[in-house]
Amino acid sequence: MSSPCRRLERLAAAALAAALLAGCQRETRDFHGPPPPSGPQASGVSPSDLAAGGGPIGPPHDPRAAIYEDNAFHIGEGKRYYDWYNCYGCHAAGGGDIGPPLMDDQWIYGGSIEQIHASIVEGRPNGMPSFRNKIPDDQVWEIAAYIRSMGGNVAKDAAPSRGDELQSSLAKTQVKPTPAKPAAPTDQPR
Amino acid sequence: MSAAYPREVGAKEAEALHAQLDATWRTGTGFWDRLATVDHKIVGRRYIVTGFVFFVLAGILAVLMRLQLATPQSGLISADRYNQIFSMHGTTMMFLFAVPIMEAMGVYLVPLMCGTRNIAYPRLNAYSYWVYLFGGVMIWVAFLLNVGPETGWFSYVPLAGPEFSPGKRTDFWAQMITFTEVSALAVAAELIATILKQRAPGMTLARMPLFLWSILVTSVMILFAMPAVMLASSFLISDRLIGTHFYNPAEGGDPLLWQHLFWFFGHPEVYIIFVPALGMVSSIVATFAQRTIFAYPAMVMALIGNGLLAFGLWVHHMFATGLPRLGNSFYTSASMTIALPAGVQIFCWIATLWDGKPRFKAPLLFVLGFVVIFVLGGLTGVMLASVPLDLQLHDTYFVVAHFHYVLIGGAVFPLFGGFYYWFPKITGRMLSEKAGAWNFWLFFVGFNVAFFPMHILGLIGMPRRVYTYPAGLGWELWNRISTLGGLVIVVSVLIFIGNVTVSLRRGALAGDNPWDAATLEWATTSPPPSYNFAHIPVVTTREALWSEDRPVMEGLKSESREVLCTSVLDAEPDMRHASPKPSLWPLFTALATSAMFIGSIFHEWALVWGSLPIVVGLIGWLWPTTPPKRQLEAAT
Amino acid sequence: MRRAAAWLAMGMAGLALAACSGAQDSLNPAGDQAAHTQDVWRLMLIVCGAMYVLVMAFLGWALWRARRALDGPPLEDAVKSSADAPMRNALVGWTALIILGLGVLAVGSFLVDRSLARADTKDALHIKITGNQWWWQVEYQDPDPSRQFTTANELHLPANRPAILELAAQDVIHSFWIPNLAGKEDLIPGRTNWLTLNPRRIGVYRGQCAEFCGLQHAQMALDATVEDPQAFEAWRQAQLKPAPPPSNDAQVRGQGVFINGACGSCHEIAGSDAHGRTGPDLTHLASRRKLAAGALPVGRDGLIAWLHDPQAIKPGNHMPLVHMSDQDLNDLVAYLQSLS
Amino acid sequence: MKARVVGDVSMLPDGAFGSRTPIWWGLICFILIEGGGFALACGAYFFLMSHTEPWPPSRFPPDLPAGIAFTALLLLSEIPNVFTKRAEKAQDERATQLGLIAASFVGALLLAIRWFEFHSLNVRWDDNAYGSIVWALLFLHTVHLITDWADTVVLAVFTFTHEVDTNRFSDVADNSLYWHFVVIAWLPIYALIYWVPRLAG
Repeated sequence: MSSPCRRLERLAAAALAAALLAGCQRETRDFHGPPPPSGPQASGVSPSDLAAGGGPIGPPHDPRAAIYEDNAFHIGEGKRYYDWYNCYGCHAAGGGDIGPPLMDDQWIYGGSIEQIHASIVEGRPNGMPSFRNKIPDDQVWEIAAYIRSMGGNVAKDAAPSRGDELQSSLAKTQVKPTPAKPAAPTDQPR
Repeated sequence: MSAAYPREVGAKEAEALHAQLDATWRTGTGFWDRLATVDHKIVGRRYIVTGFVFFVLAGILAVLMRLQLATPQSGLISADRYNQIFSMHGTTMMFLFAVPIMEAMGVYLVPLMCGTRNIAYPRLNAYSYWVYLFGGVMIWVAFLLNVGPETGWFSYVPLAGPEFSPGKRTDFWAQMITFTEVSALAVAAELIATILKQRAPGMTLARMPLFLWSILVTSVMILFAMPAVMLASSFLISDRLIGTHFYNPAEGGDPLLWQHLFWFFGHPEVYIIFVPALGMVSSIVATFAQRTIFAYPAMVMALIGNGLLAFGLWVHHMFATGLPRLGNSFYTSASMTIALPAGVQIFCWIATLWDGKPRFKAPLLFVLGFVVIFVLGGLTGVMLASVPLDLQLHDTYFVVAHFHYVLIGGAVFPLFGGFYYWFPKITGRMLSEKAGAWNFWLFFVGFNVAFFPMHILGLIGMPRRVYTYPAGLGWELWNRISTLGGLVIVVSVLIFIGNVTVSLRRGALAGDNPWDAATLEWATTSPPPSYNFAHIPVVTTREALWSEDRPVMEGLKSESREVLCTSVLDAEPDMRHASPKPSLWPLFTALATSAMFIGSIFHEWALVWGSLPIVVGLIGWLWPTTPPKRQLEAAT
Repeated sequence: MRRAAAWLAMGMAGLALAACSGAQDSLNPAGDQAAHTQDVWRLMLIVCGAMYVLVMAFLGWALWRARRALDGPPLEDAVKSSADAPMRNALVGWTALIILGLGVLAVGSFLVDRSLARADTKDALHIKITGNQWWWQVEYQDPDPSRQFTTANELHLPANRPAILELAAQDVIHSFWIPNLAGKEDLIPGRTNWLTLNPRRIGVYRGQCAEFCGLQHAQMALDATVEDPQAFEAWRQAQLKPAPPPSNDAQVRGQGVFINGACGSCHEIAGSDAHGRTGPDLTHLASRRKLAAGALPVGRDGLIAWLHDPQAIKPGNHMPLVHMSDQDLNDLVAYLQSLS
Repeated sequence: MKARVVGDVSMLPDGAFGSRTPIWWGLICFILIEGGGFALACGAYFFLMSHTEPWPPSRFPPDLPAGIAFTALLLLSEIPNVFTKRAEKAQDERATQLGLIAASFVGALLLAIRWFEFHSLNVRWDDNAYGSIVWALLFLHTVHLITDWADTVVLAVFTFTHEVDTNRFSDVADNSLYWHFVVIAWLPIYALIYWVPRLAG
């Protein structure tokens, strides 16, 4: 009697701890961000380190990434800044326009959050400007986290849902990016 | 069976009957027996205790808020935490304490007052308790995991919508609504059916105690009010989860749709909390004045009037949203009109006391406190009904003061009175009168010290729901006084908890009817036996126990569970009805329901696969007890 | 009972006391709307106060009488009493009194509401106010585009000239409320609301968002300066001009920090290369009284504190923490202080 | 005080029909709750409609055939329903079984047609508020349809495996009553989904 009981207890404790961790990680509101790393690697890699289409040699794993990557609040903030800094202008709502699409699985310069962060900070050849010093670092991380969510690369319970805007500009973070609308019997202009 | 009536029941016969009935109705003492019980007294007791625990938890949050606001620019609690705390305070008080505990009092008392052996649909009753418990635990666990609601108990969109409330915090809130509404609706249906169909023979509608009337009115209000919030929160969660646009103005939705739906529920909600308290006040006043309530028909009309009018004034929560002016004036008049039934009832209670011989025991003290506080809260409510004045006072601390006067004064004071009044019935022991007096006076003084200054704060410009405020606006002193008052209330509630703990073991034995009350719950022993009444009481006057004659009826089965059904208006005996046995299926179904609700926070398809175990549970639960055919054939 | 009366008296005293202080105070009206509302308040206080006293008196009498009845003989009949008939008449009277009281209040309230609806709007100023999490954008409208200008978190109004406010929201619901001038009106996404002000008394009043709007709802204030028409006109002329160019080295460097750094992405300073639209317009920042929607005073200390760590002062707001050297910070503050 | 027995209730029946039973009152409560929910959802429809021009925003109202087929069959389903109800009243076991089986089949057919209805709405729930409320109305009604259909099936199975007494007949009667509600509630929803957009557009 006692041993299954204890096992149950242990299981419950483990589940609770897991939930606790997940809850804390996904829902923390950390307004300050981590202190900026000092030293030469703070600036990340220069564009010349990366060849277009080449493998993601990107920046090494960054401890700051974990703070932003699966955090609902930061991703939500990133969504806001994506709009405010007019990323829409080139990338539309993730579908791509002048700039490449962001919600598919193809990354020219790597799709990890560190690599996206580096792409924003450093800029990339063929039009992506450098936002170094233009967008504060915390916000770059938040934008990068949001961009990762566009392709469905973050936990579903942290990803943002629809925004309060026109549906046509909606990043379908919750829907697979295939045009899987059930075929309506009549054509409808949208 | 050709006994001549009337006849007396001998002692031996009574004893044998008791043994037989007890064997039929008793809840076993094993672990599973306790979980399977469908006894309305046990479920009601659990309900009351759970509700009280939530009251204490929400009270702790209130104290935290008061500590934060005691000084300007306090750094005690962060903005994010504070917003969660005030959201949880409101949510817990409204959804997990006030409505459930009022219904819980009904669950415990209504069958006893009706003179029946169990509530209607006892398994549904057990289920509703489990669902309520799981919902409450869910939201509190979420809160402790930093996933608590952060947009207030009213969760206005778009703030609570997908764009501005990222993560799962608001989803947990919206799903908590679903939990509590399911359980509240279930209990409302049980209470309505019990009151309409299971009253003791002779208890016509005109002889029904006012408490039963108030529970009946409340339950009907619940039926009509709760679907609105269910709908609103379903829309919200689908906006957040599957991208619908009910509240998205860019795609034809409207944030005001939420406000209309929410307040169509939210205003009656206040009366749903307050009307049962009126019933408690009537019970206590009649008993302690030793006089029947003055103008019973007026009281019944006033209760019904309360219930009807409550649905006509939700817009007065929305005066500042820019709705058409003429409509607003209509709601001003409608909102003021509700003062009429309240005023009539206040008059009738005071008149009853005036003409009676009141004994100033703890329950009556709380009722007197109720009158003093509630009338003030009602009058500030009249003030808020005025459009121009409301535009100044809306969403300020004046409103906070107003609704605490109405809800604590109007519902919590009677509830505490009710605790003191019915505690002997529930436990068989009296609460200490001396501790009761301390409890009352500290609560009364602490309450006024805590909440009266908030009127002033609101008038001099302090808005609600602020985690801090700047110095120099004249708010510091009043805030500090208010915090002090809050601490006094804490002491008072601690005294109550101590009183209960001690009295449970050492309180004086109560006897059947310690207060010499008139209603049927006092006709049986304290605490009542598992079957409530050995014989079904017959009622010939409104004050059943104040007449010398105590007629009863016999003939319900004692070897299986049966209750007597009577006709709706005149309570003529009509049929015997089998009452379900204990079962674990309600618990199982409640667990399955909870799994579905919580699952659907994370994935929309949980709604589909999560419903399958519920179906299994329901089939198991409702599977009729008539024997299978094969067995029957084999027997013959 | 007596205690309650004492509380009431104390409360009244408190109200009287409070009435002579605040810059954010509905009992200290500085405009027609607030004054009308105060009339309703007085009417309510008198009628409701009288009703309350009446109920308490009845309760007191009942208790006093009951104490004596305890010593008397027991009631012969709990159900019927000789007091029923007179009490019934009293109940009818009481009901009539309630109806009368409510009628007076409803009519009074309605009349005031009507007078608010008919406020004088001749020659009104048109101002558009947009609520943002957590600051106010204020646009002074004019048919002539060259006479339009934008500011944030402050409102200047000429005394005795009506102002019509057009209220909109950028993100969530906010509520515009300057208690000394008028009652509140919500700012709702997807809708436009209107509020008319008739400011009368010169002074600086404080307003605050009155609908819970998220993390920093508590720190979303604005100042309303009611001034004489000449002062207002002077202020308006100053606001219409672009920001003055930097006049010393520190200011020049500070402008560089502003434009080349992160600031210009969100803030506009007319006359410079900073054209961000998502944050408050800072063209004449130094002429304002408060910073960050009332969180800090404008001035060297306030600016330094704010720029040093906006998240410590208003956690969660959208002004980011920008790491910069002390030199840059000082230059930036020098530049911002020159924006008068 | 000794109890003074004045009467005996053992001769009363232990089962009854309709409003004499507590179950019936519970069902009425349930119908009131659900009916209230439907009414409010319809109110929300009009509320949203009053803000949107044109209605539907795409100018393409739902296609009619599936809706017409569903409505016609739903109305026809009252035939087995009323038949079953009469059979219960007469306590005719065989006829009750027959009626329940017929009702189960009609219910399954209705659910199949409902599938096509969802596909003929010409709008997705996440396109705009119009799509959201139309899907919500149809979804709400479908939930009721499934609930009562499942209840019918279980009852049908039960009449074959178990003894059928008055209480069971009474359950079947309540099931019929609930089906009336499902049918009646559909009519306004049908009008809102299929016809109001046509008339308003």
